[in-house]
Amino acid sequence: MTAVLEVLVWWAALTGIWLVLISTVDPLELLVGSASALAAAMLARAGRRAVADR
Amino acid sequence: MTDVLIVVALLLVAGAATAAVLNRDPVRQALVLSFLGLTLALLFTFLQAPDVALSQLAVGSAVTPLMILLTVRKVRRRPGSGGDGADKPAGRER
Amino acid sequence: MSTSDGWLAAALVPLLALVPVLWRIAYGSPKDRLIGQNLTSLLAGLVLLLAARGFHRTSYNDVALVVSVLGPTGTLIYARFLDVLPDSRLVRWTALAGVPATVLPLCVATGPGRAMVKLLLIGALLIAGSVVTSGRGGKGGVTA
Amino acid sequence: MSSRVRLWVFLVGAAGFAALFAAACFDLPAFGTVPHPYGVRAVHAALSHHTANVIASVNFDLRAFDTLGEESILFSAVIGTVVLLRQARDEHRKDPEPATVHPPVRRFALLTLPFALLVGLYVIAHGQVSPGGGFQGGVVTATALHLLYIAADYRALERVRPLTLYEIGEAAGEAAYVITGFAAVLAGSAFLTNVLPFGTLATLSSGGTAMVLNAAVGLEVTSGIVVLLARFLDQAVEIEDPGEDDGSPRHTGGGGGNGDDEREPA
Repeated sequence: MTAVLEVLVWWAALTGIWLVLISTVDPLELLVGSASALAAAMLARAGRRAVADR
Repeated sequence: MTDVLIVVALLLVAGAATAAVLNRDPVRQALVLSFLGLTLALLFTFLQAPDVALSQLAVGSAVTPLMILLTVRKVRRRPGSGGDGADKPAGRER
Repeated sequence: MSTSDGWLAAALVPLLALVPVLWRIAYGSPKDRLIGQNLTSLLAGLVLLLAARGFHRTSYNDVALVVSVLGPTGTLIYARFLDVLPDSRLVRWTALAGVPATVLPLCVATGPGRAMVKLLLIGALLIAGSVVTSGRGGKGGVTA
Repeated sequence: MSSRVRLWVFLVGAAGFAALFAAACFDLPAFGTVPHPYGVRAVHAALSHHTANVIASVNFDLRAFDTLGEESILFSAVIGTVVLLRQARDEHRKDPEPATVHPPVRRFALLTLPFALLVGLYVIAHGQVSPGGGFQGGVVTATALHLLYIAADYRALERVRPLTLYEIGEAAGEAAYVITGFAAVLAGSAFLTNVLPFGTLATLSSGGTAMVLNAAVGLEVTSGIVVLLARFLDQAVEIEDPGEDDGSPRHTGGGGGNGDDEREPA
């Protein structure tokens, strides 16, 4: 549950940042942005866990 | 105005490149090289070539220093080759 | 002098500030050199932001964005290998004074919108990166 | 050859070069003024293929074949490094020592990590729209991953970096480029011709095959740099020369493999 929540928070924040970075918003842009944000969010969690319990 | 920027950036690039040659220690050279990379990126931007500037930045600001420093660490760790002229003695690996 | 020339003239200030930094990187002590490296990426980020505005190319801001991400990373890599992360008031104050002094006028000139938020984001990253890498970190960021 | 003769050979060569170089310089077009004929044509070609970033159009459309060569250079350079820096028979591996990183540095690195990755992906995805592209973005993405080495140590990085996947990714990126080239042949054009619909200018779907090739290069460069740095890190942190024996050996010689077989899946 916490895992989903953590990734979700990261994903929302990173998708927001993606929307700031781009110049024009269109559906494809949103799709690519949310996919990239999801990958980055999963890595954020994986990274935190890797550092926390070594 | 652009010409002034280009001239200053060119002088900085020339100065940094000379300093990189005059320094003998690889770690110092790596630091000067980072500076050279950043000034080159500025020069490319002033010359309206942001793509090249981005390439230079991407490679020069983290990946190249990391490769140089890892190589220096590996070489200095060799038995019989002490850290001559080194900024720090061969350290532990982590 | 047109307004774009004004922005480019402003870019000359951080650019010229790189001259003494080069001297410190080339001939300073290890601590000085790391401070110099840190300062270089900060000043370069400011130059790039101002130049992007001066050339009327918003897309050039991406270069500054990449500097703001990779600059502190480079500094931390050096800190790890040289085993020093020097406390530097110079870097901290350059970031805390220079970045707002650059980014806020740019925001005013850009006007509200996503482009402005992007500028603020780059500015925040430059400040955060500089403050973390110039803080009282002790040795190399590694307290082994 | 004595040093005197060498000096003369050098002086003659240098004088010849200086004369030709000076002559060539006088024939150069004035700096930054006259529109260059190639530049005008490149901009026209880029706009006719709906590619906003002319450099991306030159790299992935007009000169896509050159870029294939460049991509192959990186590809083979990484393979060469992997071969050179493999674990030799008389070397052994030890576990890297854990490091305790100063908390603010660790927090900063952990927070920057996903952001840097996002910026890298952004630069890759917008190669045909704004400055950047597969190479630049790929290097940023690969660097982002190594923030974990800064945040903690090599162990932490090894845990989130399934190296085999990146090795496959590198090959897949290179293969995707060639396959896209042959797809154009199947469609009845020449190798690497831009055959896809061009899309709307300055959107993610613009540029036709330029967009696909850009993504392939992004994958190849990201994976290639990760694999490259992995070899350097292995050598500097894990692999020990025969003479060195501080620390506990994890694996003592034998096989002379490159170490993949004993790396536990992350």
